Amino acid sequence: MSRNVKFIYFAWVRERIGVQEERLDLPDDVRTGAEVITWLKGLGKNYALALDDAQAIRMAVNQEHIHPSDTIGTAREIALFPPMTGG
Amino acid sequence: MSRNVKFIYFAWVRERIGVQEERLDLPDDVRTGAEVITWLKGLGKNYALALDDAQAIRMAVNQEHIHPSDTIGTAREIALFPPMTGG
Amino acid sequence: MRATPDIRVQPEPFDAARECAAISAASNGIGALVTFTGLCRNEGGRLAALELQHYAGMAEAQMRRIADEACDRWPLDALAVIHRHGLIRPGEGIVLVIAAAAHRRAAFEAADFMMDYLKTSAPFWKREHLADGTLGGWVAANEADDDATARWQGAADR
Amino acid sequence: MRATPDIRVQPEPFDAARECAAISAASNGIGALVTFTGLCRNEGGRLAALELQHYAGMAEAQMRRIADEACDRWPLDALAVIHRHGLIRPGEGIVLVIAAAAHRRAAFEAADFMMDYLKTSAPFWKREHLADGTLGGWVAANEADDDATARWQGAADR
Repeated sequence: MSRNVKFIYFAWVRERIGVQEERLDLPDDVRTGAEVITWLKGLGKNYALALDDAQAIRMAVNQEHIHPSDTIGTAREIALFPPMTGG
Repeated sequence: MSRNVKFIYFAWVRERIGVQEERLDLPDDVRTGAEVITWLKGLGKNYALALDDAQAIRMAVNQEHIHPSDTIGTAREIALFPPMTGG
Repeated sequence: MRATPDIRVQPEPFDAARECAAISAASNGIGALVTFTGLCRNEGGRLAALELQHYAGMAEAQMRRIADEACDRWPLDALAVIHRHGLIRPGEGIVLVIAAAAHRRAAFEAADFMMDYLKTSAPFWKREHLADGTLGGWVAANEADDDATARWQGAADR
Repeated sequence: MRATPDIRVQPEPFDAARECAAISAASNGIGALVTFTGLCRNEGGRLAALELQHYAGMAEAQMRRIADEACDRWPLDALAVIHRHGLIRPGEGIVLVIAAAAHRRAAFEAADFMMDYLKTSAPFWKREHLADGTLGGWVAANEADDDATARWQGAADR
């Protein structure tokens, strides 16, 4: 069982993964932000490198910030990025 | 013994005293801000009315704020006014 | 009446004076107008430009969430927030916040609050383009920004 | 290098945009520009104008003392303070403070500090001219302004 989710990456997370966005089939047993990161890191070296420093990764689900311990619910879009530096 | 000092008044202090500025011979034994006010109040009803509420009177000597307990030193110019409302 | 924030994310430069004039003209009850402009520094000549990447959609939504919160917290007559993306040269504006209120405390605090939250929770990322023509690194987040944001999260909040 | 404040007391209106542009143009090291404009409110239609009386000479001197203190406290690139006197109509500016710095905290705090001290220690007095053609009273000082000023007088100061 899985659902198809749009993943978007920004800044050096994007550069290390090597794509701007992609659609992935996320297994149903991946429920929290932290579990999403662990699962992604299993997809390949580029993901492992990009997401290695968990402290430096921020996430948004359906365009809202979540904490790693939050469940991702009915995620249609998951974004991963470094700490924001706007303003 | 006295010295000739320029007095300047602002806002409702000016209106109650009835002049914008004047030169007065200030006795040498008037040494503090509070003593200046007491002395002025003895000059006439208009001064007494203007300076009646000591809490509402601010002073500057030679264009610098002083407290009532401060000595006026070699005052050339003494200004009396209500609390400031600029800005 | 609660102010409705004016939120914009755009590549074009903004005109702070025009935005202020529009806000002032809309009300004669405004006593205090605080404007914050964040500018691209040249970093002592090292920098040719900053590239601002953003998460389209979420950037606007997040700015609106923060601005709505500011309008709930302070009695504002107007609140405008414009954030640019794309390539921005030294001396150019990156972000503009204008807060208008009857009294200055609300205007100062709302603008300050807006900027603290924009810095730490609006999805924008800065990359340096160097004067020697090479591409520099992504700007690291500033711990001081997190500390500044934490100022607004007292026990009494929310 | 410590900034030299630009202090002006004048009856003429000021142009915040022009002042900001002049400050921005003077340095590409500025990252944060905070502008405070104090405007004459119409007080729900009750007010025709505010008359600003000032103590010429002392007003400039006192503004300079406060601005010098701000430049000592914060690392500013520029600080401009313009205060008008005479008759000022609703919607017009009364006072303009512009603080420029590399980072926003210094610019915000310096502008905020300037305004608090201007309110409580710069020799200006406001009188209301009413819409019905009569002369109103002198505006009373605001206790909140004294409280605001007291914020800057912590044990660590001076």
